Amino acid sequence: MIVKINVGDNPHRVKLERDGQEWRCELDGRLIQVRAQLVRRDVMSLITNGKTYEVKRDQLGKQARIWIEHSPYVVELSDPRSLASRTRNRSTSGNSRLLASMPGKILRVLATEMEQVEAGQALIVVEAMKMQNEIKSPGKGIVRQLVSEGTYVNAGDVLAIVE
Amino acid sequence: MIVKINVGDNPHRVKLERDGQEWRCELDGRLIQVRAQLVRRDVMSLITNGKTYEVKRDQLGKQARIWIEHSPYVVELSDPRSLASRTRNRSTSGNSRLLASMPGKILRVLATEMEQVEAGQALIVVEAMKMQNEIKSPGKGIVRQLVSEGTYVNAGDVLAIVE
Amino acid sequence: MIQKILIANRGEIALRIVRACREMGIIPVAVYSEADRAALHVRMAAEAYSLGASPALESYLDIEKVVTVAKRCGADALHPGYGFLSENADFAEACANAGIKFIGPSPKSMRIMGSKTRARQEMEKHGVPCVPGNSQALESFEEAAQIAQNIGYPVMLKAAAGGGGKGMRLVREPQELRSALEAAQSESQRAFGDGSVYIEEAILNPRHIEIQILADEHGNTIHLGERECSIQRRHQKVLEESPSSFVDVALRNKMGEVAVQAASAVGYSNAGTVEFLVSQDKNFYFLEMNTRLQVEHPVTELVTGVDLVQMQIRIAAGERLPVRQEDVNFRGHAIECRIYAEDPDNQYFPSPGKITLLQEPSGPGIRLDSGVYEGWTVPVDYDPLLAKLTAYAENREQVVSRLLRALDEMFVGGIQTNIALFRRILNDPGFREGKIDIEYLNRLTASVAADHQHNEIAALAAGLFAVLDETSSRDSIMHDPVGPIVSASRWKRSAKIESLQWQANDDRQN
Amino acid sequence: MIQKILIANRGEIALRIVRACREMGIIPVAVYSEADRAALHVRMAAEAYSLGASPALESYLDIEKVVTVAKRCGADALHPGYGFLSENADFAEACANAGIKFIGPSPKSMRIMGSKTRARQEMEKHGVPCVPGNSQALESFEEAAQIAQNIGYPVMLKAAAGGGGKGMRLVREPQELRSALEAAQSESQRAFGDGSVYIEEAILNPRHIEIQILADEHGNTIHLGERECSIQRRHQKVLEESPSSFVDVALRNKMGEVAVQAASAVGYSNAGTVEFLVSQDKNFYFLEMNTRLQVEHPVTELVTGVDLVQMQIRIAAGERLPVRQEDVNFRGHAIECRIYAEDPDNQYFPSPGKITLLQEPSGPGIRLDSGVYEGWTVPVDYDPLLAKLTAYAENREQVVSRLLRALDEMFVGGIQTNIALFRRILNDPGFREGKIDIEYLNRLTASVAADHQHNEIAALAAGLFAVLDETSSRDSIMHDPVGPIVSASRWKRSAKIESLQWQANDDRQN
Repeated sequence: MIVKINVGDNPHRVKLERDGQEWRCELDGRLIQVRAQLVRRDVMSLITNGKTYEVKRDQLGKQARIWIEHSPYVVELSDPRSLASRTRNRSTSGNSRLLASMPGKILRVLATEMEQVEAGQALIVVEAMKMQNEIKSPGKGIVRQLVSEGTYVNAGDVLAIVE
Repeated sequence: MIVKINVGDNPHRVKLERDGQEWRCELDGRLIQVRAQLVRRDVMSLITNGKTYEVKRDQLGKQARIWIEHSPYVVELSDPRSLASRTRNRSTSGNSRLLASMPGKILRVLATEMEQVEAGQALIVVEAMKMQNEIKSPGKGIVRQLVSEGTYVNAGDVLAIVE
Repeated sequence: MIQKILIANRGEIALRIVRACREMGIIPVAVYSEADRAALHVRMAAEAYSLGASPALESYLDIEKVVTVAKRCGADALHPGYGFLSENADFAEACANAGIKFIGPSPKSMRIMGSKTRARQEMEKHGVPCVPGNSQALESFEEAAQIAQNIGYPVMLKAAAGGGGKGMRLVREPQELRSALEAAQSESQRAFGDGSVYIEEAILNPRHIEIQILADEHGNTIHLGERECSIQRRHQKVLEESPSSFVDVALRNKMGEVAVQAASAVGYSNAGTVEFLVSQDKNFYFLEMNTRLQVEHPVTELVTGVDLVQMQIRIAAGERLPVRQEDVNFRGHAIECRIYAEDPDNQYFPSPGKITLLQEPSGPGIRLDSGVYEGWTVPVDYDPLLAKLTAYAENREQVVSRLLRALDEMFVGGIQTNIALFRRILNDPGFREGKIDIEYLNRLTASVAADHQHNEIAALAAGLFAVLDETSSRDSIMHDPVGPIVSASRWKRSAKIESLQWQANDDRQN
Repeated sequence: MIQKILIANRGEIALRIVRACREMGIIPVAVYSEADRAALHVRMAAEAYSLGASPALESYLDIEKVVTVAKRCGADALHPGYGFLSENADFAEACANAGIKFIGPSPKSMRIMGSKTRARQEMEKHGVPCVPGNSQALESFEEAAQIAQNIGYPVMLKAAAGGGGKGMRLVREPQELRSALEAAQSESQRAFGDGSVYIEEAILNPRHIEIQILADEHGNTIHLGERECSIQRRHQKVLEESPSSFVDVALRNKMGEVAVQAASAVGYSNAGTVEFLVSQDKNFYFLEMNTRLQVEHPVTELVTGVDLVQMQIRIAAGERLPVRQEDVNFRGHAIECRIYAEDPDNQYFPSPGKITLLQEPSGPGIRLDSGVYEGWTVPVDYDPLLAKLTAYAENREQVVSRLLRALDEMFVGGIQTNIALFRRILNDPGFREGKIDIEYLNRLTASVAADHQHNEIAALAAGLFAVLDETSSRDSIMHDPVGPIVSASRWKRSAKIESLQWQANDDRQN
């Protein structure tokens, strides 16, 4: 099995083959023998070259994360097609989608639909656990698809788009 | 929804209807209001009449158990058909199946296939964690379907049948 | 004797009180808002009653509702925990009127200590040192200038109605005073609807150190030593320890005596905490008295061996203190980490949501007071405290190592937490040398955290998850009675969706 | 200094040592058999190496394999834990020959204490009281009769090669001696391949009380008080506590001094335990010395505040004991429960298998040393110890209540455990009054346990599980990223299958 994986912005190519109790892995062409064991959902025990790693997986908003020694790595599995589309999107898109980084309640909306806003201008105030957070415009543009006051949002939900 | 449930040897009839946040339950004709919440797989939090119960469920061998305040209750869900077949089986069967109560290794088999054995006669020695356990014949009869020496058995596996 | 206690709180502290009740043969009764129906404190209690809708004002802060439930269930006492109504004298009074013993001091003691100005007057009268200043609202700039002159610069402006650092200004020199006063007054007005500001001597880089006291209802009061609480974010404690590496036996005895004096001055009974600001030259000043159990009480329990919650209940039942001051046996060192659902890299913004994976530490010297469980959705309505991880060992060095080990064992998936921040603090040479004050955490987080080093293992693991997901869903390798884990197709499908979302995030960051 | 330790063990004790290493900045290296690839001690170690097949003889008991791995990974020391090779002097010697520091006493001390007869000779020479008797194999009935006469009846016959109660016979009167001797000899022959039997005075209803000692390699030896270990099943400890309610300060000091004498007599270093039989009139007799860490070491750690495993490592590194006898600060009370995978209602027969549900206790005063996790399949190949639950509190009464509370919080699903037995012990008035000896547990379990009372709630819950299973699999009420819980159809289907199997079980029981 061959998987293409981005860790942060770095693409990797991993080839995996079962080899008895172990996995014969080729990571970007380099051979690594691994004993891997799923010990429960989202937790894997790895042993490679005698060293052990207790790897966890979770998801925050729309990001999938792999945790190694208590640091998170944002990963995505991809195939050539999605990679291509990704590149295309990136080069053509001039939009910025504002995503909620945490769940919360929309306390105030400070802009109006189709309003012209400046970079750094406060657009929305989100509240969670009595803390308030101002969401600012990432650039100059026209605001669209504004979320409504009083609604509850989840991490990853679109709060607004600045075109 | 109506469910027939045996707890140990006692049959119960439970009728369950959702009623807002609560469940309207009829237990053998008696009405009980319950707030029930599955808090994770096999764990349910019940509140009825202000009293809370943290109920667990597990399975030991082939027995399904419900745990309440740290006592296990062997339960089975049944419908009229299976109940009928159960009764029929019970009345006609003269066999005794010896089931493994725990996982283990068959250390020794002390009887032979088709041998005539007495009640209390040791038939099989099972070993687990360096402990040995003699399985004795529940009655007088002919031994059949004896398990083989050296095999590993799980709880609930048939070790032998005494006809 | 007390037979049934209503616990007017939620989260880890409600569970802490449930445990004390169970250990004393008392029936613990929980209350819950709709968001908390499946909360751990409800699951663990013997009885539980709904208070209604999720917002705290409509549930945990509703005096009438809480008292009504307490009466209805036949509770003979009520434990308020911390936060919510715990320092509300009207609530204590309402309990008393309903014939329910409030586990805490008298409403009168609560009222005196609840008012900054009355507390200060009372303390000064009884010889408890306070920060030099006026503690009355300033009438004019001229008055302010006069008082500041008398105190001597630097001085601190503080909101009379305030707390949490709002309306606070440090003034180093006379010429800064006018603009600072205006800023403090307007900030205070905006924050509290009251622009009153008073003036105090500025204690530079102070430590926040507090003394735990216990007083029975027969006039006996003792202290259980100090807690060092200087590590704070947004004026809220994050990590506490006992003993303080800054406090020697002489200072402990002196602060302890003063704390006992302070409590006695207001006829205090039950558990309470006297908070002090301690200057770098070891002068200490009364800050306030918290007339309830503190979040950080476990560190005191570990070094003294005394169970503070059980003691609170016994005192409320009219028992005499079973220990005298000279019987208190301090041994070892304890540190507590408050595990919050928040993002330290994003101004500590709260991170409620579903805990998809939870691994809890245990083993020698580790105490965990948690209010959450795997699968629980941390509500947006309340405090972000998930759990308190407290370690005990022979000395400070060992307890720091032990906490780091326990933090390594701990994992919370699906939401952000401040676990990584504790690893940074505990590994920091400054912290290890005990060089801390209330600005410590701001200084630490101003520097950049260490980098990631395991990109390749992460790539390998991601690939192996994908292939093992597939195997386990096909062969049920995990022998899970529940069936497959995340299926490979799901992991891949979501990965594709992420690829798009991630891209949007990228755009935003550019 | 020691930088890398190979841990030649498994289960909770291997994890205990991993934790000590992590807290000391030492790299912990695990070894594992094939059955243990996913065991907790492997997951938590920094390095891990396979020893081969699952049977202990081919893995954890294979001296050559273990030493080879230790050399290959560059370990400079090795911790043997308890059981397995921990008291094997040849193993200790093999480590020394390979240049690896064995964390324990010298092979010479191990050899003396490992031989019943040599140990007894050495102890008697140094004035350590032993049970009056001969401790040499009896040559004839006449010799036996003579010695029994000298000792005075009742006497105890014991297998020279033995242990675990095999080949043991109590003889109350001279006329019983001949048949008892023959029975003991033949039982001993069958059990150990050696029919040698010796004779001792019978101590009736004794307690089993042991003293923890620590000795450095510079001749300093101290004791850390006693552990009461009288609660046993099949001559194996089940529940231990410190202090013993039977031991007063004078007896503690006396037994402690004798234990230090015993250790010094054989030039002992590192941690060790001197076991005594204590008669009802408080005479005590040397039983044996365990030249390693004990399973029940946590109770001593809790009441003294000393970390025994870290101390072992420091001693092995050549450090001097950092505490003198007079510095040992005993405080509070601790009790440990050994949670075994076994069925107390079925002669304690082991119950390996998959743990389908695991809820672990925590909170104030609770220490959990576990070697298992939810989803782990407890192998059939080794000891049934799953975890040790230890509680600490101010006094014995509080610690009993605390343990009961913690046992209420604990749940192990999918296998049998002895948790319910601990609830029985801790609720038993006899135990609460401290009326225990080594026959206590047999007496307790001879009586019938309390009955079940919640049939109706069980029926209700079973029905609700069925309907909630269905809802959650349809609406994903649990918001579980992983998908549905047990589906209703599955729960019902399995229930039907059970209905048949249950029937078969019924048949068997008739």
